[in-house]
Amino acid sequence: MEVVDIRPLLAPVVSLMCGFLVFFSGERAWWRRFWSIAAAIVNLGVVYSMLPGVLDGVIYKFALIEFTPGIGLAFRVDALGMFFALVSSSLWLITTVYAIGYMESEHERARFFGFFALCVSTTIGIAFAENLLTLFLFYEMLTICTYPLVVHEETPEAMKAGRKYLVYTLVGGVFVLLGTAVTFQWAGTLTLSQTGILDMSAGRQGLTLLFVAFVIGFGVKAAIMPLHGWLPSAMVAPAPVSALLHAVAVVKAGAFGILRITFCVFGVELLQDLGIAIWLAAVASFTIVVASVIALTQNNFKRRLAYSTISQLSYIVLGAALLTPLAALGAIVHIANQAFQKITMFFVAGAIQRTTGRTNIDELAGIGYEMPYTMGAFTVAALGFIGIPLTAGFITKWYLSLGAMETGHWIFVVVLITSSVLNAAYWLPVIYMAFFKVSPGVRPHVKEAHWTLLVPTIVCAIYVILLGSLAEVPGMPLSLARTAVEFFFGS
Amino acid sequence: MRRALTLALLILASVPLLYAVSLLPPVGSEDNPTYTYVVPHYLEEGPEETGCENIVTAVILNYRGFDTGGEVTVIFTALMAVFGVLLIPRPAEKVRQPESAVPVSPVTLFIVRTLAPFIVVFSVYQIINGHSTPGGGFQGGTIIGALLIAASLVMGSERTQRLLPEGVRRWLQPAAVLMFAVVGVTGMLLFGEYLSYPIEGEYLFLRVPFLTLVEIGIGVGGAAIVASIFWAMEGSDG
Amino acid sequence: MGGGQWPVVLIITPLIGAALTPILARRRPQIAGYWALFVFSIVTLAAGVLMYRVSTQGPFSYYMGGWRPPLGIELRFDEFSASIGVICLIGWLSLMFSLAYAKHALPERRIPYYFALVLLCLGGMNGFAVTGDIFNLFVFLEILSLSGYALVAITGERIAELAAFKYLVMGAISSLSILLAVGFMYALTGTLNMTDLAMRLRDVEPFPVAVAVGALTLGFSVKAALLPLHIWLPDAHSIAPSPVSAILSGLVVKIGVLGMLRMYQILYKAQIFDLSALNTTLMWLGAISIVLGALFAMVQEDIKMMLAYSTISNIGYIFMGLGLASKYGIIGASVHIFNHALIKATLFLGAGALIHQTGYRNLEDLRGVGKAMPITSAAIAIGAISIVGIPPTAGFLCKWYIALGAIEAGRLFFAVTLLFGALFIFVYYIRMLNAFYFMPPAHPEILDVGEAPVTMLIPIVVLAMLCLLMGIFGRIPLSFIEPAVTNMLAPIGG
Amino acid sequence: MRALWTNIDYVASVILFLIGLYAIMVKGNLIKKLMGLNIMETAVFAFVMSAGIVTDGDAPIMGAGAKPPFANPLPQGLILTGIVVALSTSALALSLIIRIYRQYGTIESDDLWGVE
Repeated sequence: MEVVDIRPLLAPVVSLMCGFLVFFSGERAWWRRFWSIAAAIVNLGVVYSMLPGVLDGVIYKFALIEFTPGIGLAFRVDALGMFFALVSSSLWLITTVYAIGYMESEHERARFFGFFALCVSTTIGIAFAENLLTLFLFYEMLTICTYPLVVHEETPEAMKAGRKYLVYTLVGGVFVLLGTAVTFQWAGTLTLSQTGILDMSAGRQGLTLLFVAFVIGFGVKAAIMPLHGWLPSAMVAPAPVSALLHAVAVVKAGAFGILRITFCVFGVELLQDLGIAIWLAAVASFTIVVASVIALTQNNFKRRLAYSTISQLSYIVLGAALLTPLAALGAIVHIANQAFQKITMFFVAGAIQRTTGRTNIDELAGIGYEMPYTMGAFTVAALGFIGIPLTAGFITKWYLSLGAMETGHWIFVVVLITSSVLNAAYWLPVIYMAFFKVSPGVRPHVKEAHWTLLVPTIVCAIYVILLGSLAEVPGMPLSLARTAVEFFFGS
Repeated sequence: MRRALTLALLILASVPLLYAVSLLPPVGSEDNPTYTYVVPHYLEEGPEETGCENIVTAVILNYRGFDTGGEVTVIFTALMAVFGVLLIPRPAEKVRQPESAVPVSPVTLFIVRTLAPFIVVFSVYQIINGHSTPGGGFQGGTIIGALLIAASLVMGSERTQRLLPEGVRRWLQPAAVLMFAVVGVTGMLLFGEYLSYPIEGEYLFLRVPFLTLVEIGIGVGGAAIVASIFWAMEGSDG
Repeated sequence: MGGGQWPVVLIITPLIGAALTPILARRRPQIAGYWALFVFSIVTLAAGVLMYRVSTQGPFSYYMGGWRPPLGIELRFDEFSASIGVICLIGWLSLMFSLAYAKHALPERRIPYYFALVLLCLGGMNGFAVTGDIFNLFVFLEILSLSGYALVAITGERIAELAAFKYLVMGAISSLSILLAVGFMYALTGTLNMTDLAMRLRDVEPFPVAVAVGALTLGFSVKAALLPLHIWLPDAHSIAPSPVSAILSGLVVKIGVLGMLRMYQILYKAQIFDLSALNTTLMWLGAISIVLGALFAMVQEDIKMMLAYSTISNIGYIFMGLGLASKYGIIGASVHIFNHALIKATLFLGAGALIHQTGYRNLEDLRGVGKAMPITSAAIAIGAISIVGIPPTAGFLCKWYIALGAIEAGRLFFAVTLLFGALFIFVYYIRMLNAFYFMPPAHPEILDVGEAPVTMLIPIVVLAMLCLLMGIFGRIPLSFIEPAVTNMLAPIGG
Repeated sequence: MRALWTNIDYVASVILFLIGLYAIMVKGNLIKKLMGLNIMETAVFAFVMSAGIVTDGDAPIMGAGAKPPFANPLPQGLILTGIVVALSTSALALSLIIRIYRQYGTIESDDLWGVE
């Protein structure tokens, strides 16, 4: 059932307006905070109000402008888009609170919060895109809006990271645009559909190349190896940026793009015929393992997080590439699970840096005594990554493994298990350092982070547990993911 | 090296050009498309439709009058361009340009002065009879312009410029453009289209005066512009 | 014919206005600017009315002096003539910008001539866009070229006269080459009217026509600064006063493209020979222009020099689109004529405002200006994003159409060149934005300069808004261009 | 070859055109460049005029006693315009040369390279 509704447009517009209002507020801090938080709440409300409908299988549509017949800006909310949007806008609210505390003493705050809001706006645009062109449009805007955040520090290092980021993502954008144009030529339409818009008539070789182009294009943002180079460098950005953008918005936009391409442009059947998805799965598996191994060697907290992100994102890609309903379910639900887990960790890293000034893992000895709540949240997230039952990560791994078994490729199950082990190998030592290793001669005293930093962290950590233990409760992300999977696989 | 290269290039370019011209309709033949297509109408109906015995004038002022309007604009543009490029801020006090080192020969002076009235009469004749005899506004105007330049050379620019004070000059320079506009708009209001002239009816008597007006405009404007360009280049005021 | 003398108002008003400018401004030179703006407002109104008429009633003609073609000169208002809209828009805004700019940048005595020349240039372009007669086309081409040469040299800027002379020589050669082509066509057919020419060219010797087409292409490519005939452009465009740069870069080079479009209109209709050799050449030259233009621009320090080289890249887009000869390719090229004009005018006027306020023109010196002149810098940023073709700005649509056109024509390679060329372009624009926003100022006093006077600011802001709006409402130029292109390609079954 | 001979007027214009172009490209003196330009202009005018030649054509003035064939009036009109355009271009070019000379004291393009 399709319903024309203004809300799919409203959601990105609210954040867009917020961005401009923040720019105009300039250095008036009160207004800036007011607009940011108000917009985040309104935005969440708008997105959330569509949830019941989407769960019932309603698709909200809104066509804004047509450039030429058949090509235009249009929005459509289906379960998958809803899922992504919901994750982004709820995390935006939490991150805004965190950022207000974190950025207290920073320069250029109007620019920071303005572009922050613009990024969210474009992310929701990506989620609600009705066609490939709209998707591309917001995908590119996201690149541009993130750049000022990456170079926020204005140090030479930041500038260099920014340049690297732009080169990677814009080249990716070119591939997406190229793919979009070719798709239009072959399919005559760009509207994302339930079962894919391409068919075999375009030829096996051409379709394979097209798929590769799309994977490269979206894979840059999803940081599939070897296209991941920008992500660790971009960690020079302030912690809230790393948290929201490099754990949620930007990288998930890439992963989301791959999901869209797989299910809505090519369609499951066509990809199965082509037999190329298995190669994508192989690349994803490679990324999962190798990124984890690299993460082991990183001493800087945020860089280790970055490599962990790279590894985790490929779960989503892997799930998409396996082309079975259960794997897809795992992939989609991992959008939320990974987001909450990773954002908790980034919050923790930021809080530690702000409160104690430490950025390296070997400096964290005894931090568990100084900041017990913060590190408690960290522990929860770490356990989630390892995949301990009752945490969010377990759900993902469970469905992904089931999906892998469905295909009969046991090797992917092995990959998932290896990844768990590696995750354990690089997170458990941190926990050990924090709680069990006190530097001699230092008498630890509790010195928690400011409440604006602490509250969001703990909220996220609690949600990680909820995601894992109450996954089957109606209204939790899993039910939405299930709707999405049913939509694409037509159970 | 550069010469040789250029030469080679041009010789290379000449081959297709020469081949192409050899394929053009033969020069001078009365069967050429240039002579059989539009021109017969001009030649047969021209005097009747335009009132000009001189068909060249009929073409440039009537059939393709808009081109000529453009052409006077081009030369006016050139004047504006020369002024824009060359005029420098007026010095606070007038520095007298030294007169040319070699005094002007009295013979030259005498000849220019003696011929001047005849030249003027000739050019005026050309201008006002352009529609029926060879010649026309441009030809006449350029002759007057040349006379002004000659006068400037022998008498000095300042004395010559006194003939045309700045206020007057400013009005004369765009004379051609403005005259075209006046006649064109009148034609538009009376006969339908811009630069229309009457072909028949009660206003027919206006046709020749209009053509003459345009010729005078072109002549006066041309003369003023040619002389002004010369003065501007010479460094005195345009 | 019936009703409507608006074509006359469009063409004649700027010429009369220019003729009267030196007279009116004799005592008070400052008056010239307001007069020119007033005159051009009337012209813009006429252009608006005419465009409305074209869009509602379809193409129509105006016969000068009442003589039907081929006897007389025809003004033809078709969809490509709708470029008068963009000419008037940018012309008007540049004139407005000039009001304050001229006071500062020009010797007072030259101000009236400056405005007269701008009016003539704009009037010449309007004439060029609407005339239906190839010789008349040449006359208008000369009006606009001559005023263009002079406008480059009108400031006392360093090496201005050399740049103008180079421009003049190249421009004059190209004009002559065009006139030679007109001569060829005339000798073959005996007519000068474009529509008539297309009919009569059908049964003549093809080889001389091919030579004429070559000469026209050469002439128009010089005007449009297609590589390798671009050498006059960088100096001329960077040295001219900024509003003139906006006009030259946004409009005058497009005149060459418009000329090419007119030529193609005739050739497609005449069906005289296969155009694929010409198309392939243009396509390749376009591709090379894109890449080399971007590479040259990368090493520039002077902001206006950079913008000038960027024009070469963008002309490459347009020629590539033309050469692809597929429907979307030509649509993209035509839309880019409009959009690039808007974008480049934004950038040049913005750069003009920066130079006017700060006195610096190198990127390094301009560091931190984003904080001192936020509105202008934001407008430039929008322009920069547009020109790279990041959605949803104006530049994106063109890139999209041309890429589609390349794929439609089965030439994926050119689509790839185009899109990666855009990235090259972005590399140097990001340098500019970095300098404006993300780097500490090299000259601390730059933080104290304020925004430019409001008459300079309004055009910049309006243009920047248009860069955004044209991306979102891309249908508007398209509604004009699509039927025109379809008509044009109709004989070859495109 | 015979066609070339019949169209010798065109051939002459083409050669003149190329000579002018040669002068522009090779000569260093700006005035000489300008003269090259003028030669090119003349060549094009001659070309268009040749298109209108009628053997033994009389001036197209329809007075008493005029008898055909008449010369083709159209190219004459066009070239009148062309001449004025050429004049205008030359005037502007000369002004620029004057300014270049005032500024740099030379009009040899080899010397001017250093200035740029």
